[in-house]
Amino acid sequence: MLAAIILAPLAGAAFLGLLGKRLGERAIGFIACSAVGVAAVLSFYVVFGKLLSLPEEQRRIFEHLFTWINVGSFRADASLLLDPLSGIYILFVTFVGFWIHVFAIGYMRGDEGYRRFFAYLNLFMFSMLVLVLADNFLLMFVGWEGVGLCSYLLIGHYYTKDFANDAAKKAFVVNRIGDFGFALGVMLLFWKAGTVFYFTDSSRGIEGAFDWAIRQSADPLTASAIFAGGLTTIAVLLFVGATGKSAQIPLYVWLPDAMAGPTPVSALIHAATMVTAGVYMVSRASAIYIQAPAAMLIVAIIGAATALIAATIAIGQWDIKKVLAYSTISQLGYMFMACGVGAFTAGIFHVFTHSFFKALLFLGSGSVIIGMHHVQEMQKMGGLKRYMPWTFRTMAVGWLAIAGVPLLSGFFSKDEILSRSFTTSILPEPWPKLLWLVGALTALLTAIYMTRLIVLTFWGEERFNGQREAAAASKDGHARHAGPPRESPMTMVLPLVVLAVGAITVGYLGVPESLSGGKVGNWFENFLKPVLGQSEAIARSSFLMDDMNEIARRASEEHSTEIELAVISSLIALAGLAIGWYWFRRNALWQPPRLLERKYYVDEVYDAAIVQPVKAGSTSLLWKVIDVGLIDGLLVDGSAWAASKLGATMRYLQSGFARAYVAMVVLGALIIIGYFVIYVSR
Amino acid sequence: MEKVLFIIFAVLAVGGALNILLQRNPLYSALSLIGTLASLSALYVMLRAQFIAAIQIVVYAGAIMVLFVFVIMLLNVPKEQPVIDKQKWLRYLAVPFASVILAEAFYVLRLIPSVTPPRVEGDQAVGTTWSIGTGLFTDYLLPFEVTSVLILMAVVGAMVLARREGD
Amino acid sequence: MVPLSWYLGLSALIFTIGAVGVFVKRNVITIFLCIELMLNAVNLTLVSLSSFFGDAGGQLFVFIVMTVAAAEAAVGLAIIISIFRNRESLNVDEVDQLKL
Amino acid sequence: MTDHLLTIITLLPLAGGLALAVTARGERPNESAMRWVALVFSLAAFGLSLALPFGFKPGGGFQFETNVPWINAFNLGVRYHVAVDGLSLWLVVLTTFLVPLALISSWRSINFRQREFLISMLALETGMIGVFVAMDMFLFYLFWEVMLVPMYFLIGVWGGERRVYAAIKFVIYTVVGSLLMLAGIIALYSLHGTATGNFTFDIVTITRDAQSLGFLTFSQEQWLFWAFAIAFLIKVPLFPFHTWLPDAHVEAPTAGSVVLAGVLLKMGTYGLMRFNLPIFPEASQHYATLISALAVVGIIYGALVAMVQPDLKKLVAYSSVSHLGFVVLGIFSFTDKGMQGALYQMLNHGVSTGALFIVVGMIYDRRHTRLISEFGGLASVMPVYSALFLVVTLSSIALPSLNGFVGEFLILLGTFTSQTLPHARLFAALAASGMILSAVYMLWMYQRVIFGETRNPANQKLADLNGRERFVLAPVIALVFVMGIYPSPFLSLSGPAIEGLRSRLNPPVVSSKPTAATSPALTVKE
Amino acid sequence: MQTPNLDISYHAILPEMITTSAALLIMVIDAISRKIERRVAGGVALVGLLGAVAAVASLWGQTSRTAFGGMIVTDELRLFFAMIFLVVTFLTVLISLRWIRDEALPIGEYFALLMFATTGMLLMAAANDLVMIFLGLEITSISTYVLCGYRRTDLRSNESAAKYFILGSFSTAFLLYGIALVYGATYDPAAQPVATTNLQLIKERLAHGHLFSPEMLFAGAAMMIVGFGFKVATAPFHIWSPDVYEGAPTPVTAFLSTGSKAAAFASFSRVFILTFATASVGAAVSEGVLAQLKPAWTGTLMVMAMLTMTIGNLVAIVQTNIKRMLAYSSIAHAGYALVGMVAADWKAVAFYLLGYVVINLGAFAIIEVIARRGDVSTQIKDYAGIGFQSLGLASALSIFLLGLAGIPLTAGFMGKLLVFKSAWAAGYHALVVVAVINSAISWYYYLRVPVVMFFSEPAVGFKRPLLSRSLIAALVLAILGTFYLGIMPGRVLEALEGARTEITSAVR
Repeated sequence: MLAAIILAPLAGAAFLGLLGKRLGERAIGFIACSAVGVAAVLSFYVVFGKLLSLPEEQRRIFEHLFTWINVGSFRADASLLLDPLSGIYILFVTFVGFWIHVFAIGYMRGDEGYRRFFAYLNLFMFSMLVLVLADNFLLMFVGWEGVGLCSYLLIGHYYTKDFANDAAKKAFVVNRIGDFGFALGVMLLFWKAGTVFYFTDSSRGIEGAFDWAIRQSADPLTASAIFAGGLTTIAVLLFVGATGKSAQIPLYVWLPDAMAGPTPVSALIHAATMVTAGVYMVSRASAIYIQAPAAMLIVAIIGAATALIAATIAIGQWDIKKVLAYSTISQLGYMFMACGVGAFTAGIFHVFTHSFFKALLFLGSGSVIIGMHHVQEMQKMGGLKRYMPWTFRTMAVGWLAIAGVPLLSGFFSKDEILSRSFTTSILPEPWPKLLWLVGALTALLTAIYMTRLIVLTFWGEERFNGQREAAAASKDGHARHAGPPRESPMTMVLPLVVLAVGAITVGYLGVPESLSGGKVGNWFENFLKPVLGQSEAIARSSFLMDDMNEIARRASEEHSTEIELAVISSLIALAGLAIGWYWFRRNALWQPPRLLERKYYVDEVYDAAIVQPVKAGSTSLLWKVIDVGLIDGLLVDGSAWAASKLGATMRYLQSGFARAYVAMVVLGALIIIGYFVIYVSR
Repeated sequence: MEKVLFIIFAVLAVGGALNILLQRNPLYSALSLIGTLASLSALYVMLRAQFIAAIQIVVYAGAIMVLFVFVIMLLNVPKEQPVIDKQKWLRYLAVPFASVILAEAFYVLRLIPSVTPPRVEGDQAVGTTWSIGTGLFTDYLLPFEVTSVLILMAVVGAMVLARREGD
Repeated sequence: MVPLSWYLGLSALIFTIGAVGVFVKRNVITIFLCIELMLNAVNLTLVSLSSFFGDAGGQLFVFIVMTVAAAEAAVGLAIIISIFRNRESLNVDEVDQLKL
Repeated sequence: MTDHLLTIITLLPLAGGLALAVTARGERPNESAMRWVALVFSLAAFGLSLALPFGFKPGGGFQFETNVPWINAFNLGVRYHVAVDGLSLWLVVLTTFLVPLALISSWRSINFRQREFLISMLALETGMIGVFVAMDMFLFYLFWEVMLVPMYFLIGVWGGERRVYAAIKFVIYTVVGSLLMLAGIIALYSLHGTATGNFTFDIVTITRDAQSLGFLTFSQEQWLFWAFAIAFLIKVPLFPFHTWLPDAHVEAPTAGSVVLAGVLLKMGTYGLMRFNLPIFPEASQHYATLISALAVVGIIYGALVAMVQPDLKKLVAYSSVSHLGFVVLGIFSFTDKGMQGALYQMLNHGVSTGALFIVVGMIYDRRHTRLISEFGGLASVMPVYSALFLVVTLSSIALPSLNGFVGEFLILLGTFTSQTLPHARLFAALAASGMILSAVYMLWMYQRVIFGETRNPANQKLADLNGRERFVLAPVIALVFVMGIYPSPFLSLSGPAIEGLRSRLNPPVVSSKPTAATSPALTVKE
Repeated sequence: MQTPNLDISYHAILPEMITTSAALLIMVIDAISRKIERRVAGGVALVGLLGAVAAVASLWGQTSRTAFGGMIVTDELRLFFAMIFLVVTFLTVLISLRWIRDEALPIGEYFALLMFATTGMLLMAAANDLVMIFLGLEITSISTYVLCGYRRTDLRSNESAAKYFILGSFSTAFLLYGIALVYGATYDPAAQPVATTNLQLIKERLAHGHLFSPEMLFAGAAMMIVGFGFKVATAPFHIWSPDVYEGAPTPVTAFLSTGSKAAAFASFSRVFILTFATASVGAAVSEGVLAQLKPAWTGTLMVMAMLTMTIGNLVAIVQTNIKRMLAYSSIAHAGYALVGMVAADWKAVAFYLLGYVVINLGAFAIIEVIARRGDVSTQIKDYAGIGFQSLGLASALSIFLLGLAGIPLTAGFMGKLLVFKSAWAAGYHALVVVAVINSAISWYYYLRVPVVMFFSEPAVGFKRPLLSRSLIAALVLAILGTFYLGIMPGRVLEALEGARTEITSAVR
């Protein structure tokens, strides 16, 4: 059954890729969507029909397909695991994915790579589902790199455009840098734990790494623990992988560039699903992280820093998709911050809500871009709500949701993270407060830049006249015809509406107990309890406080602070909206600081510090000097040259004069006779 | 007495040998060699190797050297030929090389035990024609016969090389 | 009584002179003469050893050597003649076409 | 039949070559018929070799054995001894698999001296199979050297502009190494014979006696280790012995490159596993650090230099340096995982790099240039080609679920968990950075060739792959997936042989369970 | 006076008698018929050689039998080397058959001289007495002096003969002096005869340690090394060979570089390995001086071997004339064979030489064809592009050159393997390593010819040479021999090996 979920999109991809040559766009779209649709339906069935019917502590369904690699003590299976965590993931991945597929039918219409696009999209769904459903790290790595590959292929969809190709390559390579850490982490884990499986499955005779990790004593919160080669090292290395995939400092640089891909790709891969794989992995490995406080601190700090920095950059961007990209990075930072403070459930909850409203925002921006005939710069937009009412309405929902306006989905998840950061006991003071402060600041900035985006796009004067022709000329092949902006077709609007509904409602699945006063059960937390409960419990009863009284005191304190914090964060959100509204309604084309506009020059620094030196060094030093010059020139050709030079010298012994030869014979005879005569008398 | 004779003939032999090197004209060199050969023949007599002494004169000095002289006269190199000496440096090697060889030789010889020749008189003595003849047709039968092959082959070879074109 | 080593020493001296002569002289016939000189030096050694030891073998060997010398002389002079026919010179230094 | 199966497989291609030499005479021989004859012979060898994995009993030691005395005189004790075990089994199949593909891939690209070309290829195949099946040092050396000749002609006659230089360089490099190996073989033979009284070149016997009697002193082991290792490392080629490879690859015709990269390089790593590890275990451990360090340098160096190559084949050649560095690293990890991975990576590299050369050859046939800058935008004109090229590229950069990953990961894992190798973790980490670099250079290359706009007018009317070319790549692509997704059949057959090697190298059985970090085995070899 | 025991055994010298008779017959026919047909002369020579082969074969098994008062001995060394010489001459005759007519040279004398030279070589191998060695050597030398100058009107041929003659007779004087000194050194008044040139007796005296003067023995041994070293062309006495080989007519070069070299090795082995080496093994009585003899000459030969290989190979690299290149190559091969000498394993040397002569003769056969009338095209560049013009010839030449390089499957490899193996077992590891490195160097120039033949454009005006039947026969024989000795050397080696036990037992 689980196999069917992953195989459905694979079948779709294979069918489109190998046999779909003669199919029309309609058929292609239908096949792709139905492949994902089947996966979605199956996902709902297995989660609600099967998983939930099991008793809470047994909610773990293994599906062993075949043994993949089995060498000595190392074993990795192609086997799937459905538990609440992966269940949540497959639900929203297939659901959101399905609607993005639907959206893409309209968005990609007339594209020459239509079939290719959908084949890759389906392939991506397959990889993502493998990533999520894998029951061991190695199979997860298959999905992990698989999604990276699909991301590469889809970013480079417009392969005639160099910037798209560069972005694609950058995405893959930067991800590989992360994967490097991930792979080392897995290896270290195997070295220590002797297994790469998550959980013990006695029917197959395998032991679980997390079961092992829980048995270990926790590492101390020291810098040396990071390099000690223990749990902390494993956790940090795995997190390096997460920074790559989930675009965290310092590896976030690929994600903004990845916007070169078609917008549905950005929505699906670079907002809703793939980029949250890091959060999934960290949550999945919560058993390890919770034993490694130093790693937790790193995760939290990186997450918070990324959230803040990305948010500041987002303010300075003009490209609508770039704003959303930095926004995504920022939100991902939030999620990691949640993981870092031990609030794994909150992190996953934010992943969940974020996938709705960020997908919505991206699709909305896609709709705008289509409506604007492939113009992405917000300077050239404005006043679009008149032309694109549905797009405007749905995007507004997303805007408010991400800004954290109360009662929308973003509010609940973000609030949960902020309050948990504030009250976390896993990190020493002053980190909880500091993290909260950063989170709050980020929330403010989020509200501001999102307001800027909406205002610049939908309100204000219409700045697009006169740009049309130029735009039409420049985006050859995509400008079907120039004209005033217009609303997108039904296939695009419908997903927007669906996602907008989701963005409003899904938050209610995880209303924090403190807010609801226990009247509405936190379904989400309960659902995930079998997976993350243990880690959360450890986080709450942190070893930082072994005093039981302290724990009790903190627990009672939390309730009251949560409400206070919820109020504060609501106010922050509203303040941000207000600031943004008033400022950008008046100064729509306010020039943001150059530093922000140029993204702190990080790309330039990377280029100058790493890319160019490596290229130049490889060319001029390694290749030209060492390879061609030293080894080949000096050693290989040099010895050949020396041999022939020596030969050429020696041949002058052969002067051609018989008398000289005689002299040489005499000389040789002298030496040999002398040697013998001296030898005998020794 | 014997020593005096030895010294006389030795000096003659060595002098003849050196004279070969000192002469420009190969003819004089050849004549000088004949002198050396004769001195050696005298030494052979002193060594009571009468047969060898005889054929030294008859065969060597008589036949072989005559052949040399004959060839020298035949070829009769024109005198006015320019002296071409492309390897002058070789002559500077002469003395060092010679002294080293001699040093080695005398290094070896100084250790030679003294030995007295057996006093056998008459036909049984080693150097007599009888003893050489007996030796040649008993122990040295095969070498002696093989020599004939050698001579025959030399004749053939010399003929092939020396005859004029078109013969 | 002349000791054996005197004869051997004389022989070595003559051999040396012959050997030096081969690479000092330029005329190919003189060179050949020097080679003959060397053979004679060896003959002296053989004869003196033979006489002092009272063994006929050495003198028999000398007999063979003389025959060989004769044969060598015949062929060698033939070679010299054929060279002279082509080159009109007996200088070995001019025979240096083959080298290096 | 099974008694002589290996002999038949080995000699069948040569028989084909002889058949061509004898029959296809005259001024205008039928070239197409000759190609078919060659193909049929090589396919027959492939078909027969498929019987090997099916008839192979894992853990059964040497199988399909033929062992008859050959030269007895002079105490030589040379035997005609051929057999396969877990180490060589798949390499034989790889060889027979690649040669027909190479032949098909150059079906039309060899436009002169067709007959001689085919004969060379077939003779080469015999030589390569022979190296893998020979179980007698004499026989091994024989195939090892004889194989040079057809390769020499392949490069020299049908090669590119600098073919003479490349051919001579290839041969001299190899010969220097292999003659040192000859000295090593002679020495090993003498030492073994003197110690046991049994003068023989038999690899199996010598390995067994080295194990049970330990007739070599440590210093002897060290000398012999290098005598063999240098020959093999040149062939691998390990940095810094690699400079023949780019030249040979660039100048060789496509079929030559395919076989060169696909099989010839494996002979070096195979030799290490066949000779150095089991016969000189102490020396192997003593020098493992050095060789592993060179391997790591090679991985990174090869990748960096590959990155900046302007020539497609050179790029692939340097990538081979990098990939083979992984193999060597895995071998010298002395872990079952590392060595299994190395063995598997040999097969993978054979398939992937063979395929890369085929792919490069296809555009070379069309454009007669290999300069990356000459291409660009092929995706528009050759979509099928681009797709297949992509798979091959991804296989080469070890994308999980494709073949390269399994081998590379096992190597890294083996290295990482090695108990005997000092600095194993550091080596593994540095080697793992090769994963990043391989993505950089391969994707950059792919991007420059395939993506972008079709600016060069010469590229605008290139024909996409024809049926023959698709037919060549189809089995390779299939294998790329099969080996990546379901490697068990491959791994399980070689498992026991690797386990034997491992136990030879790590006499006290150590498990890689968590206690390893404090295990005394870690400090044994410091 | 005792009745002399002449010890005449015609059977023991049957091979030599047959070859001599063939030579005489050729001359008689030549004299009678005024102008001998080349086919007749060649036919007589070939038949004679086959007869000699049969005679050698009939002697097989009668090992260590002496005859003619100990002048000659029938043992494995003699018989095996005799076979080598007969193979050499046989192939040389086949190579020369057509050439001699094309060159319009005297036919009868040529074949007669070849047969005489063969007789000399056979005697060198058979000799058990220094006199016989000297005589055999002189017969071989003098006839080859003539053969080198056989193309009388050609300056190069003249020069070759002159140089060979001057240097050859010069070195003969050294050998002779060495013989005289050894004769004197082994004087033993207690024995009968008191002094001797018989190797068997010398060996016994060395073994008993009753020496007149060890210094004379050593000086004599050193001078014999000079003499033999000259004949086998080892450094520094090799210098005559490139000039002589280049200038001599190609078939003669072939003969010279194989036959006379092998013959010198036969005597060299006989004197040094079978006499001087085994003596010091059995010299229990007088270890003092005699135990030094073997290390002295092996040490010298080791240095000479290294020098020879290195000079030969390095200078060969820079040659442009293929004959000259092969001359240097054959110097190098003498070095490899010396490796076996150093190891005191004459069987390895013999096998090495057998393989070498077969391959080298094959190579020279082709060079002779390509060189055409008057040896005009012997530059390597003359071979440009002939690879595919006459594929068979070029392939055969490539096989021979690779064989010389020592590629497995060819006789060259088996020979090297045996020689290196012996040297290694005898403990000369450094020597083996030097030899191995040299082998690697040699690939460079051997491969150059195939490069020129196959990898470059054909020279304009190259015409496929017409091959005579006899030459094809020679080539086929050489190729078969090359591969037979390389792939199935078992029988030949066993024939050689049979000697081992018998000779060692004879020594004891």
